[in-house]
Amino acid sequence: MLEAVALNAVLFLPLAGALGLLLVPGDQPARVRRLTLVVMAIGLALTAWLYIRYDSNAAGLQFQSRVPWVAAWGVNYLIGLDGYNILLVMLTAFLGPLVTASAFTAITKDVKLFYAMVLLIQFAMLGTFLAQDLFLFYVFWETMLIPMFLMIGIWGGERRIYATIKFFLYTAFGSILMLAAIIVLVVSLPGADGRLSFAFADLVQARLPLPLQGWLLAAFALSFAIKVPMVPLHTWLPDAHVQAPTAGSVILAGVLLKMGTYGFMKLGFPLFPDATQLFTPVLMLLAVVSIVYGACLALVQDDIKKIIAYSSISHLGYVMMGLLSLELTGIQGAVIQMVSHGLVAAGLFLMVGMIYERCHTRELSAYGGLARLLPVYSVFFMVLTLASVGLPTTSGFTGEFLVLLGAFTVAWPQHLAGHPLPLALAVGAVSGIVLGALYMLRFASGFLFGAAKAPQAEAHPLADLDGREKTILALIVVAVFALGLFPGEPLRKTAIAAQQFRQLVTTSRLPALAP
Amino acid sequence: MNAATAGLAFTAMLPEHLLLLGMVLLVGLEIAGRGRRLSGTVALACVGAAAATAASLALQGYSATPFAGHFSVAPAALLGQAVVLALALPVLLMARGEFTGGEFPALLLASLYGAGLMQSADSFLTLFLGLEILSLPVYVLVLLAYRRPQCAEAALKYLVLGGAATAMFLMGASLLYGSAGSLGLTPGQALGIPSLGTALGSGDSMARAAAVLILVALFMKAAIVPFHSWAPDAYEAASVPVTAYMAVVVKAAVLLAAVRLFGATELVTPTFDLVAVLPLLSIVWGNLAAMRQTSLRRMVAYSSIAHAGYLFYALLGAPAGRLQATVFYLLAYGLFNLLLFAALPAAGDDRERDRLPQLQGLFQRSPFAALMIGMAMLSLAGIPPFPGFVGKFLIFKNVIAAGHTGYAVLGLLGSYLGIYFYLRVTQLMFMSPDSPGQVAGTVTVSARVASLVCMAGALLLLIFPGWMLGHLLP
Amino acid sequence: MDKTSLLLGLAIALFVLGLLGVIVRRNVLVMLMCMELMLNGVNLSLVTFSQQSGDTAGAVLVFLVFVVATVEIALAIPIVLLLVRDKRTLDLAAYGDLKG
Amino acid sequence: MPGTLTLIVLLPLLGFLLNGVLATQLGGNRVGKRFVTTVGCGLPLLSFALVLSAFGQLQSAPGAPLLEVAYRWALIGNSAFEIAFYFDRLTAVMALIVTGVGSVIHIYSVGYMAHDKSVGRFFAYLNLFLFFMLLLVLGRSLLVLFVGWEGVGLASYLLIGFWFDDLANARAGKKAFITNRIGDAGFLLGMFLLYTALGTLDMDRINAAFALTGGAAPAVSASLVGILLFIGATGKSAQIPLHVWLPDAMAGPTPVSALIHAATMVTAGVYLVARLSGVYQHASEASAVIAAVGVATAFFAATVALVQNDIKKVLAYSTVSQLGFMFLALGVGAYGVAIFHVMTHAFFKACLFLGAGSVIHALGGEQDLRKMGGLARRIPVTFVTFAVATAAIAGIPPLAGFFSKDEILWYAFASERGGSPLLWLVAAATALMTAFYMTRLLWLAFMGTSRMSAEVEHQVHESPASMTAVLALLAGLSTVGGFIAVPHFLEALLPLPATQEHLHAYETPLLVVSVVLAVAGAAAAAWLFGGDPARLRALGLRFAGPHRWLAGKYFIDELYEKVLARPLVWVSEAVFLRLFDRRLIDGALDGLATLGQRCGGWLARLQSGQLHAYAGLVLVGLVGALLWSWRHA
Repeated sequence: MLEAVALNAVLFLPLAGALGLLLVPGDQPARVRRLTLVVMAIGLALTAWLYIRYDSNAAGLQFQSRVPWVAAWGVNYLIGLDGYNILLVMLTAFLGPLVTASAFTAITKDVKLFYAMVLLIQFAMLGTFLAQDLFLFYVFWETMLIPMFLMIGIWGGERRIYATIKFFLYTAFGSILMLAAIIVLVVSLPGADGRLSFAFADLVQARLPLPLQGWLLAAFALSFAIKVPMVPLHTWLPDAHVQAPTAGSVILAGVLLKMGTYGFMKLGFPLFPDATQLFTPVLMLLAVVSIVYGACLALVQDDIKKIIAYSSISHLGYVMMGLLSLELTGIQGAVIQMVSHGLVAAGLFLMVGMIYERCHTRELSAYGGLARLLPVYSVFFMVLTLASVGLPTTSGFTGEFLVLLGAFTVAWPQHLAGHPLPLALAVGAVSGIVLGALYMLRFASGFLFGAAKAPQAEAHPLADLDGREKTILALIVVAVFALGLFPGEPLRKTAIAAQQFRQLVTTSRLPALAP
Repeated sequence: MNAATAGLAFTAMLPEHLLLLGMVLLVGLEIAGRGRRLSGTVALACVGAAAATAASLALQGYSATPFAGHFSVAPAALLGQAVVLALALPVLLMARGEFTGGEFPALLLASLYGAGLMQSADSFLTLFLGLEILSLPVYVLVLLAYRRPQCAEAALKYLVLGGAATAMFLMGASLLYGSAGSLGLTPGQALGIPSLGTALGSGDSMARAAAVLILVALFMKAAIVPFHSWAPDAYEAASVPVTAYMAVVVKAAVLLAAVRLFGATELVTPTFDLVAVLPLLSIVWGNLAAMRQTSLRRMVAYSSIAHAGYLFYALLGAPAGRLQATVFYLLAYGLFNLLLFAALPAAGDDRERDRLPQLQGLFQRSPFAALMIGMAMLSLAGIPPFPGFVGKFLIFKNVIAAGHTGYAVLGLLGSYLGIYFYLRVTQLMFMSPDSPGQVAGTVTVSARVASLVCMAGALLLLIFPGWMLGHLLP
Repeated sequence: MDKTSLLLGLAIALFVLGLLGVIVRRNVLVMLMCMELMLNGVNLSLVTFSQQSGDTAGAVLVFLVFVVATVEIALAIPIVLLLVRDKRTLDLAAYGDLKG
Repeated sequence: MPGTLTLIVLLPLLGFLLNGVLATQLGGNRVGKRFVTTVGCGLPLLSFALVLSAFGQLQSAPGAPLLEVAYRWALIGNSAFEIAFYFDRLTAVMALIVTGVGSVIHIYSVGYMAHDKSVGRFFAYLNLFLFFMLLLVLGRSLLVLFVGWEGVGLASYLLIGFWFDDLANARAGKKAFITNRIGDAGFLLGMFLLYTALGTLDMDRINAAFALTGGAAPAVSASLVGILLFIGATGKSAQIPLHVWLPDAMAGPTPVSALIHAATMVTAGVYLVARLSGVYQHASEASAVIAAVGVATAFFAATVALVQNDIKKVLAYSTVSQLGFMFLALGVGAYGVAIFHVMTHAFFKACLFLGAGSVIHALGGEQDLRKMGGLARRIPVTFVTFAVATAAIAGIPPLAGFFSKDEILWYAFASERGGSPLLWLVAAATALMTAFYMTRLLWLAFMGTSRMSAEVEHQVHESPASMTAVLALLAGLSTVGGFIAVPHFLEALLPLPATQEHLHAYETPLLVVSVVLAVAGAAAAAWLFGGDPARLRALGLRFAGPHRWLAGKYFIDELYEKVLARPLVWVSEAVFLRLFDRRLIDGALDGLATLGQRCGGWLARLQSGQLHAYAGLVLVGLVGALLWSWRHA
């Protein structure tokens, strides 16, 4: 009971904070920052407590609360924790304070509005993960666009308007079709008493004919694939990342992209198992293409933010791969990979932001030998780079290893059975680890090593990380290693969900033939 | 007629009576030369009272038939009336800065009287009466704040095309009269008009022509492509409150009347095609044409054309859900449209006021206005969590439930086209630097009140959509 | 053909004539007259039907139409005056400032 | 005692953390050089001691390997991934080499890096390397082995680029890491294949599974697995075609070259194959491939080593060549012999590298043989030890190299599992060249007249005792190491292959031949480089063409650059980025956007402001509607 209250608190604290900011006079940015940080910290504490209280051996929703919202359509305010969302909620709550703290010095314009936006995004993201009702989910899913739109557009770089409108229109297009699909889905299966229901639990019982499933999945998949993003729907990401302020990039890479993969895992595939089985080769192919394509593009960027942006495309390709393997190892690996990428990419973007604050340029070629100029910075950067490369003992390895193992264990028997495609794809995905090393080390070597040079360094000598920055990064690094060395506990928390997912997707749910 | 009927007539028409009272008072005040100070208040009071009465009657489930065959009130009708009247309140509020003196309120009340009458009309006679009482004052209103010659031009265009619409409506009515032998909308039933209903589906080409004429007349009043041309011009030239009134109240009245007209009849081809294709067309047309506008009111005109499209989509759904969807959508759409106009900061002259560049960096000058307008834009664009989304969801849900998925998807895609220009306004206000030339446009107190009223209503819709819909269920 | 349909035909003819007039005539006043013509067509059909069906409502409506027509003209004339004062012409083509 | 194995692994990690945090900028250089060196050398020595104790345990209970489960890494479904340590004789040998040679090289580094300002970082890295190397050696499951496998790659990356101010060093490190990654991809696939087939990654179980079924039953062919894992080995152990990184790796400090790129890390591939001998015994094709690649690498590298002028480059290629020998042994099934050679090679090659380091140290960083000569008298200890090690690698009896190499040659000739005279021939030729180029090296560096510049000349000095002592120790080991009968010691674990009966007669002659070859090679070199330079010049002119090829290392780097690197970048840049992303996708989207704008403008123009036009629209609409309604009459 208490937990349920806490969960609601976790969800609504950011909103309350955003409203609370209205009361703070605008000319006191310090108080605004402090208030936001406090709110985020409390949220993190509560989430951590819930994470501990979460019972790994119990199936289904925990700490759930349900309030009728639009009774007329059977829409409920229904939230709860389960194996699908717990890690992501934890991740979101974890990144919240870091994002807040990271912007203390970076953002000086309209501070109040900025933190209001940060809090609103936090609220919307948590809501998206916690929602167990399709309508609620969609509302949160869309709501999140607005503050992000403003954040990129107001505090972004020089081409921010183009980037933010591109981001909004891209995602909104997917959402529109998803909305149509949602309505069709819900309307096409009224409950026993003819009432509609939007609850996931009811919807995953749906039995739909294959063509319908196909169309609906296509609509959902479009929306999710844009968010992930999967090639060829990815072109909004580099622009958005490059133009967004650091905090924006961190939120984007850290959590927002996961919403796509989460959507696939929670809704897309379980709702339409037969269609999923049908589309798997295509999606698998796209996933592998994303892995390779993203890596290749990251290889030829000179803008350090773009490198990380494209690397995100590549890394999320692994997630899709793991989910599509429909095999426990792969699925669990995918979940870990989501969190891992959330931590690593967020950390890298934070570090880019830190260097950008000092040197005001993002051109890789403008830097060199930072290991001399900023030794401490370089240590953290190297660690995160290696995590992104997926070196063992870091979270990146846990994710990629399990994903690839899962994909392979599925692909090999099929290969023996005479279907070479999956195996080819798995092998292609493995090639991603080489490319990953290529672009990340190109990045790191050019960045940290060689003759020391940094823009405007001669003007005012670079100061190495201060306490605040060290703390932020240290937290991330600790999390990265924790997930790399001791993934057992998180895996246990998600185990049941993974089994449910596989069971849902692998059992056909075509309508029973009328006798 | 005996006392009973008289009493009946009194209660049933209480809202109308209140409006009438208001008009009389206003005229009196004008004569007494006190209009300048009091008229606004009086008007507000009367309209408020009328709205409240209508609402309370509706909630009591009151229904009566004071004039059989011509005029009868039912909860649904009363509710519609209440909504229309309520939506007029912010208009009056925001007009206080624009118009001093009693003409504006008086005309507004007159027009509202007509709007109210339409909701309870049982015969084409009453309906026609209501329609004209609704429209004629608006022609004057467009002209009222005569700031530039274009006002007259706009008024003329509006009047001529409106007149044509009236004529078509009458022609249709008379043809139906011929085929049905009566002007009644509802011989017998509580709702709906077999005369029109049958005519829509009947093989008799004359009856069909009649139905089409009436439909076209409605389309014209609601500005559906290709009968929309008057709207952008009229909206642009009219002063802001009048534009708001036309965009919100007039549309609401017409749409509700349309719902009443179609009553319980399922639409069938060919009428179905008309009601599906032309609104779809105006959704796309309106949203596309709005992209390039530089005048806010003109942009709103086009957006309102698109919204008229969504509203007529509601007719594609099952009859049972139409009223609910329409009323909810009208509320969401109306409130935020009014919010937009109420929050629009004043400027040197009326023309400058709504030039889009004027909004550049508005957030820096007056955050309040910027936030209000921003929310209005996003809600009109139908982005969650704003009520505009719930309204759209409701309409398209009904359409899909009625099995017209194709049209629904097309409509949604059409609405996607609209997102861009709403975003553009937001972007201008928040993301563009504040150009030094701008005067810090002030928002009058009453306008602020108006916007706050709208905001309050919007929040109700936002947080308790279920409660609202619960009361809209027939 | 009987009287009813004859009258009806005439009424419709008037209506269409008026409509066409509204569209093609360039002179504002003539245009307004054409509007009246449309309304007259309506009136004719109304009386025809009401007399045919022996129902008075139609006839009543006719009177209302008269009123409305008058009001419309009463509104239109000052508007036209304003326009003429501004543009010094009755030609509709001149009244095209609002567009786009 | 319990926890020994875990402790063995963790101690170096502790050293890494201590030095890495306290002795670097990270912790603000809290501690002095004394602390650094104490921790840096002490902990490896400690774990060496622990290895000895574990070894004792093992011997006390023969046959029974020690097993320690540290913790369960992950449990998925009902398959558990455990971090477990496994200690049998093979592990023992490797662990002893790693910790033993590792420790002495640490000690050597104290003197060698004395003047480097970031010595803390250096020792941190070295300890990190030891940690991962021990993980690799002690790991029971392929997973743990892989963790170590990648980890040593990381350590080598960091150490090669230790002096990162010169981008070239960083590049060399990057090259090493990425080349290894290519191998690792193969490794991963092999690992996945094994897991899919057997459901476990514990190597003892895997061996058992194959042994149980004679390699037939498991759902996967041993050779496929073998090849895939061998790809990983080629990366780590610098075999063709992934050998390109090792010579460049010499950019790192010399102790690093000695420890990582000669004694330990590069032999990980050999260890892997030996450890999975259970699989390879049933993978004849894979074994054949290994033998072929091994002998080819050995030969090829030796030819290149003939003409190199950089003292460390010569040693690097000789390392590649020696690794080739080891793989040859593995290929013909003589796993124990390969490990034997790993050990002896660790001794003498470490000695050689450290000697070279001492030379470089003495010459203040000079590595070019052409600028040396006549050092014998100036730095006698270094010279003597270096000479001993040279003799050892050249295969002069009774030094260590002689025994291991001779056994390899014998099995290459006579093993029933793929041995053939051809293999022997190539290997023998390689042995000859080995003797030749090593003597050349010795001669150019220490004999003859000095070719040093004056200022170098007068600051030449013998290295401190901490270094020379290590040299002496290693020289000693290279002398007597051959008498440690490793193959016999491992016999139970890695049975030696049977030899073909009818060839037994050749055993003694071949032995003689190989000794003759060694001596001949050495003599030739001495004759060529000891005598007057004219001879050399004439030879150089005669074989100008081949010389260019050898000096250019067969231009393999250039080939890779042209065939792999450039095309990849081109495709990414021109095709993916410019064509797909910018032109096709974004182009299409922007196109749609402008289209929408256009339509907007067009529609706005339709709004002409003419009442007639409006009325016309109305009429069109009306008539259209009417017609439509009548169409359905």
